[in-house]
Amino acid sequence: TRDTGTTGGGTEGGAAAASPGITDTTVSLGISSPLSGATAGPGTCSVAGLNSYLEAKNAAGGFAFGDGKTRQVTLTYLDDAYDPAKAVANFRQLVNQGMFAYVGALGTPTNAAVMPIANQQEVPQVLLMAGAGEFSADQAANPWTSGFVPTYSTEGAAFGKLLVDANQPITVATLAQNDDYGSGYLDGFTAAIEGSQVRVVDSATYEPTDTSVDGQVTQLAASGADVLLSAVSVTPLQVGVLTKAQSLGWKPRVFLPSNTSTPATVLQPGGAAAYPDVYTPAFAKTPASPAFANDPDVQEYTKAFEQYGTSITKTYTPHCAWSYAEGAVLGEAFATMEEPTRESFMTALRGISGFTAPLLLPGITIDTTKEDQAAVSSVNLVRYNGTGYEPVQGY
Amino acid sequence: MPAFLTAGRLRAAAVAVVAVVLVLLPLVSSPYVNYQVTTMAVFAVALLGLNVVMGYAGQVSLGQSAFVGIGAYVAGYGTLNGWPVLLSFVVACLLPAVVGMLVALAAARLRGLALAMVTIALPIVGTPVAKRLSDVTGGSQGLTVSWLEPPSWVALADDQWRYYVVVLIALGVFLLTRNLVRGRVGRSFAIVRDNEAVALSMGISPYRTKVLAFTLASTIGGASGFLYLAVVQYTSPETLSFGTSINLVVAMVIGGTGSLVGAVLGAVYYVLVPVLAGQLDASRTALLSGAVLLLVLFVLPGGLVSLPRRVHQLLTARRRRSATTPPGAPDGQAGTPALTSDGVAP
Amino acid sequence: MTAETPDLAREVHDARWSEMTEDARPVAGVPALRVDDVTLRFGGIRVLDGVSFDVAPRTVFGLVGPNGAGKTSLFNCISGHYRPNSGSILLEGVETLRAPAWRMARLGLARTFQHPALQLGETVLENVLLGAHSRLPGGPLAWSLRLPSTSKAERASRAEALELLERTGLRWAAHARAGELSHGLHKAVELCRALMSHPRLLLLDEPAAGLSHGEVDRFVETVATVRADLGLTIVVVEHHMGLISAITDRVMVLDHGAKLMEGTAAQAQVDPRVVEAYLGREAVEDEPA
Amino acid sequence: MSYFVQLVVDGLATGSVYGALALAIVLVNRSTGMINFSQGALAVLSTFVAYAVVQAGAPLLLGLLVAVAFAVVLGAFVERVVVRRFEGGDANTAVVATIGLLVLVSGIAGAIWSYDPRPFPSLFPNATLGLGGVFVSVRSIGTTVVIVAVMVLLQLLFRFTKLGLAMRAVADNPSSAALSGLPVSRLLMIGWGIAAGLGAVAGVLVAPQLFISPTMLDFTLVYALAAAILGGLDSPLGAVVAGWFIGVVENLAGAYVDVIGNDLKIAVPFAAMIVILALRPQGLFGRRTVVRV
Amino acid sequence: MSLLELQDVTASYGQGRVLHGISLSLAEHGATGILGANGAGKTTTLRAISGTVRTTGRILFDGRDISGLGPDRTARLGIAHVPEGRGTMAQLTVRDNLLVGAYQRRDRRQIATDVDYCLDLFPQLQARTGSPAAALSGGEQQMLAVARAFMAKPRLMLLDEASLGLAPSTARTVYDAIRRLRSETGLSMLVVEQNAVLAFSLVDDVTVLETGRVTVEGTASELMGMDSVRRAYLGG
Ligand SMILES: Nc1ncnc2c1ncn2[C@@H]1O[C@H](COP(=O)(O)OP(=O)(O)OP(=O)(O)O)[C@@H](O)[C@H]1O
Ligand SMILES: Nc1ncnc2c1ncn2[C@@H]1O[C@H](COP(=O)(O)OP(=O)(O)OP(=O)(O)O)[C@@H](O)[C@H]1O
Ligand SMILES: [Mg+2]
Ligand SMILES: [Mg+2]
Repeated sequence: TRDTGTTGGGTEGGAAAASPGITDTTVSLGISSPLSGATAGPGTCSVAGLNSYLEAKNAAGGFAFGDGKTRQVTLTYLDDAYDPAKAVANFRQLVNQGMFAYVGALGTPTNAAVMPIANQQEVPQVLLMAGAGEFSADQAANPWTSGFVPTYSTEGAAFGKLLVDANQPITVATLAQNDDYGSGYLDGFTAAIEGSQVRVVDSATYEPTDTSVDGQVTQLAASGADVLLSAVSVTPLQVGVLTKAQSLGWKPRVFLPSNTSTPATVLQPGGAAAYPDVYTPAFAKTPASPAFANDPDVQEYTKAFEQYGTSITKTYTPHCAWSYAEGAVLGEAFATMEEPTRESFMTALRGISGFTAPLLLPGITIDTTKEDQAAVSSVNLVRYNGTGYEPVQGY
Repeated sequence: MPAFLTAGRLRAAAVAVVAVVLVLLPLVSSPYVNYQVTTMAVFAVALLGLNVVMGYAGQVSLGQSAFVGIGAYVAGYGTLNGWPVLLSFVVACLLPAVVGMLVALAAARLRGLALAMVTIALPIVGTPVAKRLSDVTGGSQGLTVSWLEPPSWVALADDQWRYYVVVLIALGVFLLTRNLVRGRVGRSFAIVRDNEAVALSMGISPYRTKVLAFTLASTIGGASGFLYLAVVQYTSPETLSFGTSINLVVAMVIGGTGSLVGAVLGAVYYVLVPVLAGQLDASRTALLSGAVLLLVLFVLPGGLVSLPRRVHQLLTARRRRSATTPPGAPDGQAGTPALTSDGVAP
Repeated sequence: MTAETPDLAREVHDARWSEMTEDARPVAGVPALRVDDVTLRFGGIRVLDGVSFDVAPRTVFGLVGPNGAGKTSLFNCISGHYRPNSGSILLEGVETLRAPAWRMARLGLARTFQHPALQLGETVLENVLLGAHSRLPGGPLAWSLRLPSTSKAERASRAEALELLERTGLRWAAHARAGELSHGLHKAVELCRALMSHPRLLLLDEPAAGLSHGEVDRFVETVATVRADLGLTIVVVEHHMGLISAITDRVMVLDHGAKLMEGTAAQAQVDPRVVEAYLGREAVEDEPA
Repeated sequence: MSYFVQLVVDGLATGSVYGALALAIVLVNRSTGMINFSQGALAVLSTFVAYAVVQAGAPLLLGLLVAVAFAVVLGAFVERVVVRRFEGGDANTAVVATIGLLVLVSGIAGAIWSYDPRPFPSLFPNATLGLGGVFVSVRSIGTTVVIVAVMVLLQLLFRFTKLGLAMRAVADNPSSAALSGLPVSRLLMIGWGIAAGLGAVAGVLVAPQLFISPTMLDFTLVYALAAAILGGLDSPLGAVVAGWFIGVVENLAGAYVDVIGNDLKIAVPFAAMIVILALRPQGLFGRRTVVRV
Repeated sequence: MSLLELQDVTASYGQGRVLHGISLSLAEHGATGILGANGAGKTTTLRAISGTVRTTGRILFDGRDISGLGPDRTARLGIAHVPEGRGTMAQLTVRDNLLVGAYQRRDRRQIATDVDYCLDLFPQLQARTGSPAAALSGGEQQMLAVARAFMAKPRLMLLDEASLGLAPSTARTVYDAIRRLRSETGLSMLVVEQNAVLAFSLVDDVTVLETGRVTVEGTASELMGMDSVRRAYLGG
C-alpha cells in the first residue's frame, strides 16, 4: 500500500526533479472560487482578471522563467459555491490532475479549509483573494500559503490613522458584516485609534444574508456620529446604507471598504454626493472610471479582459482588476525561480519587493518579503469627488 | 412474481460485489478518489438520517444540515481539547439528538409545512449562533483540525485509514437503521406518514413517533457531522447553512425517498454532479446541475433507485404499445388511476 | 380542543394522564362498553345529544340510523378520535375519556373506518401487520439491534396475519399492493388489521357497504366465528338491515344525535318511529332479508 | 418615540418585500396545491427581461409590461413542460423539482447576465417623505400600495370568480375536478402563469432596493415562505400581513433587545411563528383544513 | 342508434389487465345495470368510459370514439361519473361543490334553481351548505357526489354504487330522483349497484361481469327469472 498521502509534495528525488504540473514548456495553475451563488460576483472576477492576464501573456509568447525556459501557463478553475467541503474537493481534484500551484482563490472559509491540506501536501496556495489575517499572519506555520489583497485590518487601520491625525474629538459609528471581514476592519480600526480623541459611539452588525440594513442604519443614525465606518461587503446593502442614512437626515463622513466603493455601482446609485466626504482605501485603478480612460495599464487590461475575461463574467467588481495585477505578480515570481519546483517557486514568490504591478495606483508596490502581511500591504486613502476618486489631503 | 425473485438474486449478487469493491478500492485508487468516496459515505449517512424523518416518517425537515454542523463542531471541539475519539463520536451524536428532540417536542404537534417552517429555523438561526459562540466554534473562520492519522501499527496512508474508519461507521449506521425501518417501528413511521387517525387507532402516538423520528434523524445527522470533520478536517457556519439542507433534501429525493440504497445513490449524486459540472464548464455549474436534477427526476420520478423498475416498465410498455394513456391518469409509475384518490384527505 | 383535528384532541392530555391497567379482564356484570350521556358539538351543530347505552360482554350491538345521525361520531368518541363535550365512556368499567386516543388499542379496543383507510402503497400483509403494533414487544433500540425477542414476535405475527387473511378469503392478495384491490375488499383487509390487535371490543363502521351479496354472507360467517373464538364484543354500524338482523343481539337507533329506540333488530324494523325516520314506508318488502 | 416609529416603518417596508413574493407563493399553492421554490428565480428572470428592455432605452413601465407578459408565458410553459410530470405524484418530489427549476433558472440568468448585483431603476421617484422625525422613502410606499392592491385583487379572484372557484377545486382534488369537466391542465397552467406574472411585478418592485442579480431573491424566498405559511397558505391577506409582522418584529428585536442583537434578530420572528402556528396550525388567516375520521 | 357502445374494450392498471374485451351497448334514454362480485371489473368499466384508466378497443359515444379522451373531455361531452369512494372536493363548501358540478353549464339562473332542487332533495345537505365537504358524514358525502352529477345535466350518467352508505329511505330517495330525472331529461345511465333490488327497480337491461368478462346479458325481467342470478345477487 501507498506509504504517503502526499502525491503532490514533489520533495522526493531531490530538488532538481521537476514538481508535478510543470514541464519545460508549460506550467498548470489551479483556482477554486465561488462561480455561482451569492458571492459569485467577486468569485468570477477573481478568475476572470487572472485568466485575462495569463492568457494575454501566453498569446504574447508566454512567461519567461528564471531557469531560462519560456512556458505557457494554463489556469484550471473550478466552482466551490463558497462551500468549504467543495473547495477541499476541488483542491484535491486539481492536485490529482497535476496542478503546480493553487492561486488567487477567493473566500475565507473555503481557503481556511484548504490551507492545512495545502501545507501538509506542500502545494503552494498563494496570492489569495481573501483579506483575512490568518492567510498572511503566520508564515512559519503555513509556509505554503500567502495572501494578495491587503488584510481587512490594514484597511481599517488606514481609516483610523486618518482620523487620529486630524487630532480633534471625533465620534464614530460602525456597521460591520458579522464575520472575519467585518471584525477585521473593526480590529484594525480600533487598534489605530487606541488612546486618541476618536471614539466609537455606536456600532451594529448585519448578516450577509440580510435583505436590508435600514434597521441598523436607523439605529446608528440615532447616535448622530460624525463618521460612519461602513464595513459592508454586499453591494446592494452598501447602497442601502448610503441612501438610508441621508434619507434620515444623517450626513456623516463615510468610510467605505475597497470592494464596495465602485463609483458606478455603489456611489452614484447611493447618492454619495450628498455626504460631506466619502473615503475609501484604494490600491488599484478603476478601469471604468473616466480618470483612467487613457491609462496604458487600463487599456491593456480592457483589451485582455474583452478577449479572455468576458466568457467568465460580464459584471465588474474590483477583484477583476486585482486578480489581473495578481497575474503579473505570478509572472514576476516565475521570472526569478531557478528550478521547476514548488520550493523554488515559493522562494521566488516570497522574495518580491518594490514590484509595481499593472493597475496598481502610484505609490503602491508589491512586497512579499514582509512577515504577516499580504502581497499588497499598503493602501492609499482616496476621496470621492462626485465622479471618481482623488487623493486625500487629510480629514 | 418471478421478476421479484430474480431481483432478489440480483440484489444478493450486487451486495457481494459491492462489499469486495469497498474493501479493495482504497488500496488501488488515488487519494483523491478515496477522498471523494469517503465524502460520499459521509453524505450517505446524512441523507439516511433525513430519510428516516422525511422518507419513512413523512415529516418534511429542512434543518438536517444543522445537525450535521453541530456534530462536526462537537467532533472538532473534542479533538482540539484532546478528548478520546470515541467520546467525541458519542457526544457528536448525542448533542444533536438532544437539540433535535427538544425542537421536535416543541414542534411535532404541527404538521406538514408548518413543521417544515420550524425546521427551516434551525439552519437560519444556527448560522449566526455558531458565529456568536466563536470561542467554541472558531466563529466565521471555522475550526481547522488535523486528526485521525493512522495509528503507527497500520501501514496505511491517511486517506486510506480515514476511508476505512468512515465507511465502517457508515455501514454500522446503515445496518441499525435498516433493521429499524423494517418491522414494528418502520410500520409506525409509515402509518404516521400516511394517516394519523389510523395510527391513533393502532395504538401509535403520532406525536411521540414524530419526536422519535426527528431525534433519530438528528442523531444520525450528528454522526455524519463527525464523519464530515474526519474527512474535510474543517468546519464552519457554512456547513450548517440553509443551502446545505436544501441540497440534502434534493439529494435524498434524487436518490429515492424512503429507501436505504436511495440514500447512497443520493450521496453519489451529491458528490459527483458538481465535479461533472465543473468538468463541463466551471462557470456554468448552476445551470448544468439544475438541468441534470430535472432530467433525472423527469426520467425517474421515483429517484435513482427506481431505475431498474422504470426500465422494466418501459420494456413492458413497449410491448403494449397500443394501449392509450388518458391524460387524466398519471402514466404508469404508480399504476393507480387518478380516481382512487378521493376527496377526504386523511 | 379542536374537533377538526380530533386526533390531537386527546393527545394533549398525554402528560397528565396516569397509567391505567391495560389488561382489565371483563368482570361479571360490568358492561364491556358503557356510554353515558355523551354529548358532542361542532360549532353550532349538536352531533350527539346525551346518548347512553350499555353493551354486554361477548354480544353484538347494532347501531343504526339515518345519514348524519351521529353513528360514526359516536364511534370516534369511543375510540378517542373525538372528545365529547360532556358525558363519560367506560371500557370494562374503566373511564377512558381522559386517556390519550392512542392508548385505546392497549385497552383492548379496535375499530374499522367507514371509509376504508388502508396504506394503498403497502402490501395487504403489511397493512394487516400494522394491527399488531400494540402487541409487539420492544422499542426502537431493541428493533434496530434485531434482538431475538423482536424477530420471534415478528415471525409469529406474520404467520397470524396470513392465517387471518386465509379466513377472510384474502390469502391470495397478501402480497399485492392494497391499492390494487377492488374497493369492496378493502373492508375485509381493515377487519383483519383490526383483529390483529387481539381486541376485546371491536367497532365496525359499515363493514358490509359495497360488499356483493356473496361477500356479505361470508362476512356474517367470519363475524360469527371470530366472535366465538376470540370472545369478542362487537358494536356494528350498518345500513344493511339484512346483516343487522342476522348478527346483532341488540340494536340502538340513533336520530339527529339522540337515541330513538333500543331493542332487538326485529323490534326496530317494525317500530313506526324507525320506519318513519330511517327505513321509509315501503321498507319491509324490498329489503333483502 | 420617533425612533421607534422609524424602526416600525422600516420594518413594514422590508415586510412588503417579503409579502410581495409570498403572494405569488400563495397563489400557486391556492391554484395547484404546490409549494414553488422556483417562484423567486422565475421572478428574477422576468425582472432581468425588464432590465434588458430598459437597457435598450425603453421606459421602465414598458419593461414591466414586457416582463409580466414574459413571466405569464414562462410560468405556464414551466408548468406544462416540467411541473406537469410531478403533479399527483409524491409531494416531496414535486417540491424538489421546483428546487431544480430554481437552480436551473438562476443558472440561466447567471450565464446571461453574470452574478454581480446591478442597479435597477425604480418605478417611483427616489424621494423621501418625512413627518415628525419619521422618514419613509416614496419607493417603499409605492411598493406597499401596489402589493396591497394585488392582494385585494387576489382575494376577489378566489372568493368571487368562477375561475377562482375552478382553481380551488383543481388544487383540492384534480381528479374529481376533471370528472366535473374542469380543464384541469389548462387551469394549472393559468395558475402558474398568473403567479409568475405576479412574481415579475414583485421582482420589478424590489429590484431597486435589492439590486438585480440571479440570486436577488434567494434569501428573500425563506422569509417569503415563512410569511406565506404564517399568514395561512391559502390567504393572500395573511401573506402580506405576516410579511409585515416578520419585518417589524425583526427590526424591533434587533434594535431593542441587546442580547439578541442584529445577528440573532431573525430568530425572533421564527420563534413567534412557532408559537402562533402551535395555536393556529392553519396560520393567521388560513382556513383550517377539515380532516374527517 | 345506441348512445354508448363498448366494442371489445380491455383495461389495465400498470401491468395488470383487468378487463378482457368487454362489449356492451346502451340505447338513448336507456338504463343498464352492471352486476358482479367484488373485483369483477364494474368500476373499471365505468372508468374506461370516463377515461380514467388505460384502455384498448373502441368506446363510441354518440358514434364518436372517445377512448383515451380523459375525464375532463368526456365530462364536457355530457358524461357524468359518480365515482366509487365519493370524490368530493374536501375543503370546498357543499355549495361550491355543487357549483363546480355545474362548471360547464352557462345558464346561470337555471343553475341556482338546480342547486335549490338538490338541497331540497337532500335535507341533510341543506343545513350544511356552508361547511366543507370533508366535514360531512359518509352518507352525506355520497349524497353530495350524486347531487354534483345532477348539477352537470349530463346525457349519460355513470353511477358507481350511488347508494353506498345511504340509509334505506335515502337510497330510495336517490333512485326515485334519478328515475324522475331520466323521465324528465331523458338521460341514459349505466348503474353499478350492489343493492340489486334497487338496481332492478331502475334499469331495463342488466349485464353481469365476472373477472373482467361479460357472462350474462339480458333485460331486467329476464335476469330476475334466472335463479342463478337471484341466488347470487338477490339472495332469494
Ligand atoms: N369533524 C367534523 N366537523 C364538522 N362536522 C362534523 C364533523 N364530524 C361529524 N360532523 C357532523 O356530524 C354529523 C354526524 O356525522 P356522522 O359521520 O357521525 O354521521 P353518521 O351517523 O355516521 O352518518 P352516515 O350514516 O352517513 O355515516 C354530520 O352532520 C356531520 O356533518
Ligand atoms: N388501482 C389498481 N391497480 C391495480 N389493480 C386494480 C386497481 N384497481 C382495481 N384493480 C383490480 O381490477 C379488478 C377490478 O377492479 P374493480 O374496482 O373494477 O372491481 P369492482 O367490480 O368495482 O369491485 P367492487 O365491487 O369491489 O368495487 C380487481 O381485480 C382489482 O384487483
Ligand atoms: Mg358514518
Ligand atoms: Mg367498484
